[in-house]
Amino acid sequence: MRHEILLSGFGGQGIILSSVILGRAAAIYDLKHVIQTQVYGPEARGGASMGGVIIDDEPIHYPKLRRPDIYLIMSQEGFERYGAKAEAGAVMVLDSDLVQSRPGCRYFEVPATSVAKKELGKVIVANIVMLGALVRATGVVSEGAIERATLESVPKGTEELNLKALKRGRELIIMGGEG
Amino acid sequence: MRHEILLSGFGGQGIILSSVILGRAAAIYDLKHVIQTQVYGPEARGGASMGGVIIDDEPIHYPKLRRPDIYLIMSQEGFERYGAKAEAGAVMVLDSDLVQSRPGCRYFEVPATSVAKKELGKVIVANIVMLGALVRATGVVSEGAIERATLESVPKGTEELNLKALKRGRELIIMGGEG
Amino acid sequence: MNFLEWYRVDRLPSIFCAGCGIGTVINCTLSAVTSMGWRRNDVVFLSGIGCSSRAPGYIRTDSLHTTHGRALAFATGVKLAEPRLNVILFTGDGDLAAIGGNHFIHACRRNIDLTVVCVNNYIYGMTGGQGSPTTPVGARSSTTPYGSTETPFDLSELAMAAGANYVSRWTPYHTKELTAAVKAGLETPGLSFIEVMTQCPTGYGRANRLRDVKEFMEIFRMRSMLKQKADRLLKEGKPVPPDAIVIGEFVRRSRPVMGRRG
Amino acid sequence: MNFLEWYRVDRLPSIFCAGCGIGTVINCTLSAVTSMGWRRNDVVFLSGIGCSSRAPGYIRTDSLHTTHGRALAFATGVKLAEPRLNVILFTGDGDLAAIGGNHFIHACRRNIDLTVVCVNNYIYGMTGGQGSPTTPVGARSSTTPYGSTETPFDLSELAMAAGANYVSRWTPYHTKELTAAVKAGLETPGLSFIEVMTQCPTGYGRANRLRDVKEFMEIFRMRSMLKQKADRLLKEGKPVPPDAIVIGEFVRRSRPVMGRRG
Amino acid sequence: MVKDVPCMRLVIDENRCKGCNLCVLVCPYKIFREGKKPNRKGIVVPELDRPERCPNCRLRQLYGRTICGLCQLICPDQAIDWIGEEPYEHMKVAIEY
Amino acid sequence: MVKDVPCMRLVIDENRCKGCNLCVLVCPYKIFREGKKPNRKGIVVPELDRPERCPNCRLRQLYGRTICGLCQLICPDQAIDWIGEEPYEHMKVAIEY
Amino acid sequence: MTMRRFLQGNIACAEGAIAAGCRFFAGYPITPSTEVAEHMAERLPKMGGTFIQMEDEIASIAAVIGASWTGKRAMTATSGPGLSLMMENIGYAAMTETPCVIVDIQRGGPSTGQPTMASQGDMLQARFGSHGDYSIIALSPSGVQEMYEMTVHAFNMADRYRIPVFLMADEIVGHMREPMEVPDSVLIIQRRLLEEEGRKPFEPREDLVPDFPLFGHGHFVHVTGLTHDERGYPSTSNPEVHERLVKRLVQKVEGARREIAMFDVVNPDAEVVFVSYGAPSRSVQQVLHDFPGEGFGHLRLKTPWPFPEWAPGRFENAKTFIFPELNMGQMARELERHVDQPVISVPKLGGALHSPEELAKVAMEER
Amino acid sequence: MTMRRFLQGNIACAEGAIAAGCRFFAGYPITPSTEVAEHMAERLPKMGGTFIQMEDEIASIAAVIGASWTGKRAMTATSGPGLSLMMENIGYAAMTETPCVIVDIQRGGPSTGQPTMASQGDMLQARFGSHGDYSIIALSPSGVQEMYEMTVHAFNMADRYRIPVFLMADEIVGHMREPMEVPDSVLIIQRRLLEEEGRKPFEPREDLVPDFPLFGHGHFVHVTGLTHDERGYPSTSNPEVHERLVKRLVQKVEGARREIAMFDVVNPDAEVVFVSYGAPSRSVQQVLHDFPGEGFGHLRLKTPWPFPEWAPGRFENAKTFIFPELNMGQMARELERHVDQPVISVPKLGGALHSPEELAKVAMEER
Ligand SMILES: Cc1ncc(C[n+]2csc(CCOP(=O)(O)OP(=O)(O)O)c2C)c(N)n1
Ligand SMILES: Cc1ncc(C[n+]2csc(CCOP(=O)(O)OP(=O)(O)O)c2C)c(N)n1
Ligand code: SF4
Ligand code: SF4
Ligand code: SF4
Ligand code: SF4
Ligand code: SF4
Ligand code: SF4
Ligand SMILES: [Mg+2]
Ligand SMILES: [Mg+2]
Repeated sequence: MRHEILLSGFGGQGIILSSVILGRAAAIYDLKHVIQTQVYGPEARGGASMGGVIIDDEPIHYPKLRRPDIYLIMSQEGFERYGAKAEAGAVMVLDSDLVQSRPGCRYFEVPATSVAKKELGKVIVANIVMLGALVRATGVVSEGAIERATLESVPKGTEELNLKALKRGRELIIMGGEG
Repeated sequence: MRHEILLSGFGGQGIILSSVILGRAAAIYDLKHVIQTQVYGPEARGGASMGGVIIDDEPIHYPKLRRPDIYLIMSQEGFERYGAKAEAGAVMVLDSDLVQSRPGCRYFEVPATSVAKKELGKVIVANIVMLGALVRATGVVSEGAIERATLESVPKGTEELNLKALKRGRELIIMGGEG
Repeated sequence: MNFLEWYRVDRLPSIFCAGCGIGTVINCTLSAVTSMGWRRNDVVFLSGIGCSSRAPGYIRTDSLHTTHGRALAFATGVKLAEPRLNVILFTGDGDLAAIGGNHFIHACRRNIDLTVVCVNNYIYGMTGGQGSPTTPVGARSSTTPYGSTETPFDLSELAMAAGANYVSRWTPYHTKELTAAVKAGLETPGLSFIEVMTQCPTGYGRANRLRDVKEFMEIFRMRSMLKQKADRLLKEGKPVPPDAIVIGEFVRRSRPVMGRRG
Repeated sequence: MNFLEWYRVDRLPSIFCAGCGIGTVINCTLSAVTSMGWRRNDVVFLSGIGCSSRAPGYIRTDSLHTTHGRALAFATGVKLAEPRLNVILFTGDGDLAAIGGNHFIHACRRNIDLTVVCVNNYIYGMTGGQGSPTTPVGARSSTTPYGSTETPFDLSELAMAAGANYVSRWTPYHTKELTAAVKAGLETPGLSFIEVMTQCPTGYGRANRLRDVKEFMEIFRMRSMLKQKADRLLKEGKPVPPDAIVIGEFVRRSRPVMGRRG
Repeated sequence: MVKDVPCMRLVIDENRCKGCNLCVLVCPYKIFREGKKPNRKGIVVPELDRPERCPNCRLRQLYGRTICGLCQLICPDQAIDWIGEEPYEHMKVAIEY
Repeated sequence: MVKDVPCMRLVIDENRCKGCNLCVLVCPYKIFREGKKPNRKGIVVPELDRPERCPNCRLRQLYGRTICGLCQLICPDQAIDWIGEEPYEHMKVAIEY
Repeated sequence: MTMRRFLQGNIACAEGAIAAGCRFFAGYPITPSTEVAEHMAERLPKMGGTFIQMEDEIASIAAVIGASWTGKRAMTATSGPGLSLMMENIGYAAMTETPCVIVDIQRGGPSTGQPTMASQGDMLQARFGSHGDYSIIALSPSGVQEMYEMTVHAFNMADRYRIPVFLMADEIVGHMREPMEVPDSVLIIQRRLLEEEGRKPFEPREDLVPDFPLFGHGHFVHVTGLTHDERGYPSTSNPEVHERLVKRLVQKVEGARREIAMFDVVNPDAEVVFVSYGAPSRSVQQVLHDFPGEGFGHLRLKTPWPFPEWAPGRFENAKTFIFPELNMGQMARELERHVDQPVISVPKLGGALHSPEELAKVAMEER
Repeated sequence: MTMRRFLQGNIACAEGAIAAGCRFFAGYPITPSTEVAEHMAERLPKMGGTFIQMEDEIASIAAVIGASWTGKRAMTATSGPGLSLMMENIGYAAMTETPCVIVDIQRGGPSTGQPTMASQGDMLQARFGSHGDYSIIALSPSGVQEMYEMTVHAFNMADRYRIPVFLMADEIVGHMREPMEVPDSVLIIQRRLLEEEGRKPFEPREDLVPDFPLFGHGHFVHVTGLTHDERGYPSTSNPEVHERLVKRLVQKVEGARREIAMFDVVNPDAEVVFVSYGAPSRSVQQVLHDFPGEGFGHLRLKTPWPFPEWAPGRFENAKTFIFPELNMGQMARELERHVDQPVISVPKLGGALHSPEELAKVAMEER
C-alpha cells in the first residue's frame, strides 16, 4: 500500500512538525518506507507552509509527492494552493475553523483550532488534533504509532496535552466530521 | 640577423635595466624585432639576476633564449650559472673586477665597477659602462640607439653621467679589453 | 514628502516576520533621507545578504543587493566612481561584523563618505537564528545551544576605533531619535555608522523567551541608557549595568574623508 | 638554550634582503620562546603570506605557512583542536590588517590563546613595495606614487578595541625590550599582540629615501617614544609629535579567554 | 474655524499589516487597540478607536507636514497611512494641546 | 684567576652575513667595523676589531648564559655566534665593569 | 547491530561525521546546509569535540585544515556561495595534502540565486574551482542512509589519500527525512601516520601518498602552500620540483580511480542508459521501476569525481546515455569526453527534481 | 596612426585599458600581475580616473562591480590565489549581468605554488570557478601587442554581453617586453544603455542581453544576486523564473559563440595539428617556423572561452591534435569533448615554456 499525504497551513501552526510526526510514526513504529519533504524558504514565513509524506510498503524512489491521496489542510490559502487540486479519489481532513472552501473529494471537517483553543486551552495543539483526526479517518498509520511518534516529538511537559489533542481529533471523526 | 644576449650579475647592479635599455635601443631606434625577458622571484633578491634579449630582423616567436651568442656578465656567480656554458662561437663582455673566471669563447674584460667608482664617482653606473662596451664590442645595436635608449631610461639629472659611462665603456673596448 | 512614497509599494508586504524591527528601521531611514530633500536619482542603497539586507529591495531608487558581507566594498566602487550619488547601506550584525568585518574596518579607516545603517539583532535572522558576533554571552541560538560563550563586539566602539566620522546607536523604539541620527549621518562627511539594536522575534526571540515583540520593546525602553548618562556614571565611578543598552551619539568628528563630492 | 638552535640552519641564509628587520624579529621571538623553557614539540608557528610570513620556514618546529591573511583562522583550528600546543604567529601589516583584518578582529574578540607577532613595515614587502593599511599619509609606494592619502590603521589600538588581552609595540632596534614583550605575550592567557615597527629597506626604504638601514634605525631610535611618556604628554595637554612611534606595553588584562589549555 | 481645512482619515492596510501591535504600543492617544479576529491570512489586525482623535488626522493638512506620526514611523509593515477625506465632525473632538 | 675558564670566540658566518652592519651599530664595545672588500657573493662583511674584548667571549662560559649578546640578537641573518676556544691571552684584556 | 532512526539528510550527515570520529567542526551558517552545523553545535561539546562558528567560510575551512594537522578528523559544511569563498584554502589543502571533509548542500545558483531550492550546480566548481591543477574526491549521496554512510566514507577517503573530500549533496537530499539504519560502529580507515625514522614528511609511498607527520610529535614539519620538496621546504623556482609535486597530487587520486570510484550498474544490457548521481538518481530509479519492461539501464555514480571513465563501458550495448542533472549538464560534459555514443543532457533548474514522466519521455524518444 | 613603444606585457594591458576608456581600477597586489595595478595607480589619477587598492581581492572585484553600475569601465587584475577569492563575486557579476574585466596573470599553482613562474592553471577556474551555471568570455593573449589589443577587446565584450570578461594571460606574456604599435584610438563598443520608455531593466533583447540601466538615471533598478524577474525583483522559489534566467545567462554567451570566438588557423590541410592559446602559441609558431616542410597545422585560440567547437573541424585532414599547455591539460579536456581524433595533451608545469624541440618531437612521433 502506498499513500501520499499533503499537509498545508500557515506558518506557526506546526504543519511541518505534523508531517514529521506522521513520517516518524510510519517509519519507526509501523516499519514502513517513508519519505518526508517540505517546502522551505523565506516565503514560508507567515505564508503557506507545506509538508509531504509518502508511506509505502515498497522502497520509495522518487521523493516528491506525485499524486497525493490524503490531505490535511489548515488554512484557506493552503486549500487554494494545494487542496483545490485534490483528485476525486482523495480524502481530505480540513480545519473547518480556517478553511472556507470544500474540495471535490471525500473530506472531513474538523474544528481543530477552536477545539484546541477552547477545549484544550492551547491553540498550538490544533495541528495535533488534526493529526488524530487524520489517522482515524484514513488509517494511514496505526494509532499506537502516531501516539508514540507524537510523544517523542513534542516538548517535555506537554505530553499529556498532546495525547489529549490526538484523542479529541479521533473523536471528532467518530462523531462524524465527514462533509 | 639574430642575436640572443644574456645578461647576468647580482641584484642591485641594474642588470635588468641594462637588458631593457638594450631591448629598447633595438626595438625603437633600430626598429628591430625584440623580446626582453628576465628571471623574477625572491631568489633574485641579492642572488644572481638574469635578463635576456633577443634581437632579430624577423618576427620572433619563441620568447626565451635558446642559444645566447652574446653575454654580459657582472658577477662570478652569474658567470658560473650562465656564462660558463657559453658556446665557443659566443662573445662575452665581463666585468673583470667581479668575475674571476674566463670563458671558452671570445671575451672582453672590462673593469666596469672600478671605472664607475673611481673615474665616474658612482658605482651604480657600472652597468652602463658595460653596455657601452657591449655595444662597441658586438655592434648588436647602433651606438645612436643605445645612447637614446639610455637617456630615455635613466633618472632625470643623471643623463650626463650615463652618457659618460657609455663612452667610457666604448673606450675600454677600443683600448683593447679583449682577453 | 512622506517616506512611504519611497517604497516599492508593489513589493509590499515585505518578507519580514510580524513584529520584526527592520521595517521600522527602513521607515526611519527613509524619513531622514526625504528630509534631506534629495531626489530619488541622487540616492543609491546597497546591502549584503540577510533579512536586514533585503531592505533596499523595498525602496524605489537604484540599489545593489550584493553578496554576504561585501556591501561596503561594492559601495566603495559606487561612491568613488560617481561621487555625486549619496550612498546608503543597510546591513546586519552578521553581514557587517561576521563575514564583512574587514570591509567594515577598512571603510571606517578610509572614512569614505557613506552612511551605514546596521540592524543589529544579535542573530543571523535570515538563516534561522544562529549566533552572531554580537550575540550576548549566555544567549541561546541554534549554534549556541548551551548559551554563547564568546565576547560580543561593540560595533559602535569598533567603528570609532577604526575611524568613522559619525557613530550613533538607537533602537526601533526610538523612532524620532533614530531618524534624527540617520539624518546627522547623512549630513556628516565621511563614514557614518548608525547601529540599531533591533528585535528579531523569530530568530533571537524564539530562542531567548522574547517571542513577544512587546517584551522586546520593553527591553529597549527600560534598558536603554543615554550615552551622556553612562558617561556620567563612569565619571562618578559608578557602574553601568552590564545589560544596559547605551544609546545616543557616540562621535561626530571631521577626520579626512574619502570620496566626498566636489 | 640559545635561540639559534631553534633555526633550521640548513635553510640559512634566509631570503630576506640585507638589512631587513624580519630576521631580528625572529631572533627576539625565539629568544623569548626559549626563555619559556618550552620544548620544540610544544610550539607551533603559523603565518600567512609575505616576507614576514616566511619566518616559520626558518624555525625547526612544526609550522603552517598558510594563505595570505588567513593564518589566524588556521591557528584557531590548531589551538582549539590541540590546546596543549603553544601557538605563535608571524604576520605582516598587509597579511594581518589588509586581507586578514577580519580574522584579526575576530581572534582578538574571541581572545583566543595565541601570540601574534606582527612585522609592521608599512608596506607590502614581498610583492615589491605597494602601499598597505599602515602606510603613513604622504609616504610613497608603487601604488601610492603621489603619496598615500588614506589614514593608516593603528594596529595596536585596533587589537585593543577588538579585545586582545596583551598588546605592545616595539622596533627591531629595541631587541631586549621586544624579547621581553614577546615573553610577556607568551605568558599572558588570551590573544597577545606584539607589533614590531620594522625596517624594509627594499620596499619602503627605496621609495622613501630610507634605503640605508642605519637611517631607518636612527628613526626608530630618535622617534620612538615610550607609551608612558606619550600618556604623560597627553595628560599635560602637550602634543605628541605626529611622527612619534609610541612604543611600550599598551595593555595587559584578563578578559575571558578561548582555547586556554586545562 | 477648522471647518474648511480638509481632514485625513487614518487607515490600516489589511494587506500589509502583520498584526504586530507596535502601533498599539506607541500611540499616545491609544487610538489602536489589539484586534480580535484573524483575517483571511490568519492575521489579527488592530482595531481603531475613534481615529479622528489623532492630531495628524486633524492637523496634517493644516500644517502641511506629519504631526506625531509615531505609529506610521514605527509600523514595520508600512500599513498605516492617512487618506484625504471629508472633514470629520469637528465638534466631537476637543483639540487637546 | 680567569685562566682556567674556557673562552669563546666571536665569529661571523660569511655564508649568512649580508653586510647590513647592524652589528656595527649596536655593539657597545665597537667590536664590529664596516668591512671594505666584497666577498665572492658581492657582500661586504664587517671586520672584527679585537673581539676578545666582547664580554660574551670572556664571560659566557663563566656565567653559563649569554652576556650582552646584542649583536647576535639584532643580526637579522643569524651570522653571529660564539664558538668554544682556547682561552685568549687574558692579560691583554682589562675587565671593564 | 543497527538502530532504526527517522532523520533528515543533514542530520544524518552530522551523525555520520560523529560516528566517523569527527571531533572538530568549523562552519558558517548557510541555507540549506545549516542543520549540519546546528547539529554539530549540539552534539560535539558532549563528545569532547569542538564546534566553532567562524567569522566566514574562508576562516571555517582554514580552521578545519589547522585542526587536521593536529590529527583531528575535521569538517565543514556549506553551500555554493560559501564554497566559492573556500576555494583558495581548498587549493591549500590539496597542495599541503591535508585531509578534510567539505559538505556542500547545493542550492540554486549562480550567486545568491534561490537559496532554498535544490541544485547540483557546484559539481564543476568542486573539481576545478581553485587555481592550478589538483584532484579531489567527490561523493554524491541520493538518500538519507547515504548521507550518513558517505560522510563516514568521506573521512576515510580524506585520510587515505590526504586530500579534501567533498560530500556533494543537494537541498532535496539534505532536507528530506527517511528512516535509516544507524550502525553500532562504522569502518574507519586511519590516516597513515609518519613513524618511520628518517622518512621525509612529504616523501610519498608507492601509492604516491606521504605518511602524515602529526603536529606536536617531533617531526618538525614545515607545511607550506608554496611548491615544496619532500622535506616540505619551499622551492619556488625549480621546475622539476613543481612538476613532480603537482603531477603527484593529481596522480595519487587519478591513478587510484579504480579503487576510489563507486557506481551502481543496473541492466548492463540496456541500449538506453540513464546516468545520474545524487537526487536525480531517485527519479531514474522511479523510471526503471515504473517501466520495468523497457529495459532501461542505469549508471549511478556515487563518486562523480574522480570520474570512472570505464563505467559507461559496462553497458556494452549502450546506444545513448541520458544524463539528468540539476544543472546545465556539468557532469554530462565529463561523460562526453569518454564515450562515443551521444550524451543527452537533461538539465533541470529551479529546484524541482525531474519527474519520472519527463525522463521516461526522453528515454522513449531515444529508443 | 600608431606609435611604436617597447612595453612590458602588463604595462601594455594597463595602457590598453586606459585606451579603452577604463577609468576605474580596484585591485590588490599579487605577483605576477602587480605591474598592471602599479601602472594604473600612476596613470589613472592623471586621467580623472580612480585607482584604489582595496583590502583584498574580494573587495577589489566588488568595487569594480559597484563602479560598473555607475557606467564606468572598470577592471581588476590578479593572479590565481586572488582569482580564487573573487569567485563568489564573479558569480554575482554574471548573475547581475555587470560588465567588468578581470585580468589574470597566471602563475604556478595550486595554492601559493610558484608565484613568479608562469602557468595556465586557471583556465577551468575562470570558466567554472563560481557556484552554479553561467558563462563568461576568456581571452588569451600571446604577446605584448595582444595584451594591449585584447584588453581593449575585453572591455568591448564585457559591455556587449554584460558579463565578466577574463584576460587569461600568464607570467611570460605579462612580464616580457616587446615593441608594439600603440594606436591613436581604438574601437569602442559601447554598453547598450536602457533608454526605451517602459522597458524593464532585465528584459532581454533578441540577443538575450538586456539594455543597461545606469545608476542615477531614473531607472530605479534593484540589482540582486538572487534569482530575479525582468523587473529585477527577487524570485526565490519560482522554478520557471530561475530556469529562464539561468538559461539566458548561459545562452547569451554560448549562443553567440560564432560572434565571440576568435582563432587563427594555419595550414588547414595539416594532419598533425597543434592547438594552443597564450604563451605556448609562441612555441608552436616556432615549430612551424623551424620545420616549414612538415606541414604541421596550428589552431590558435584567442578566446579559449567560449570554446569554438567548430574550429578543429577547419582542419579537415586532421589525424591528431597536439595541445601544449602550461597546465595538466585543462583546455585539452574541452577539446576532447568536440573531436573524434586523439587529443595529445602536452602538459608543462614549473614555469618554462615548451621548447620548440620537444613539441617538434611529439609531432614527429605522431606523423
Ligand atoms: C557567503 C555566504 N555565506 C553565508 C550565507 C548565508 N547567510 C545569509 S544571511 C546570513 C546571516 C545574516 O545575518 P545578519 O547580517 O545579522 O542579518 P539578519 O538576517 O539578522 O538581518 C547568512 C549567514 C550567504 N548568503 N553567503
Ligand atoms: C590572496 C592573495 N593575494 C595577494 C597575494 C600577494 N601577496 C603576497 S605577500 C603580500 C603582501 C605582504 O605584505 P605584508 O603582510 O605586509 O608582508 P611583508 O612582505 O611586508 O613582510 C601580497 C599582497 C597573495 N599571495 N595571495
Ligand atoms: S527572522 Fe528575525 S530579522 Fe528576519 S525577518 Fe524575521 S524577525 Fe526579522
Ligand atoms: S622586501 Fe622588505 S620586508 Fe621583504 S625581505 Fe626585503 S627588506 Fe625585508
Ligand atoms: S504596527 Fe503596523 S503591522 Fe503592526 S499591527 Fe500596527 S498596523 Fe499592523
Ligand atoms: S499619528 Fe500619533 S496620535 Fe495619530 S494615531 Fe499615530 S501615533 Fe496615534
Ligand atoms: S648584523 Fe649580521 S648580517 Fe648584518 S653585517 Fe653584522 S653580521 Fe652581517
Ligand atoms: S655581545 Fe655585545 S659586546 Fe659582544 S660583540 Fe656583541 S654587541 Fe658587542
Ligand atoms: Mg542579524
Ligand atoms: Mg609589510
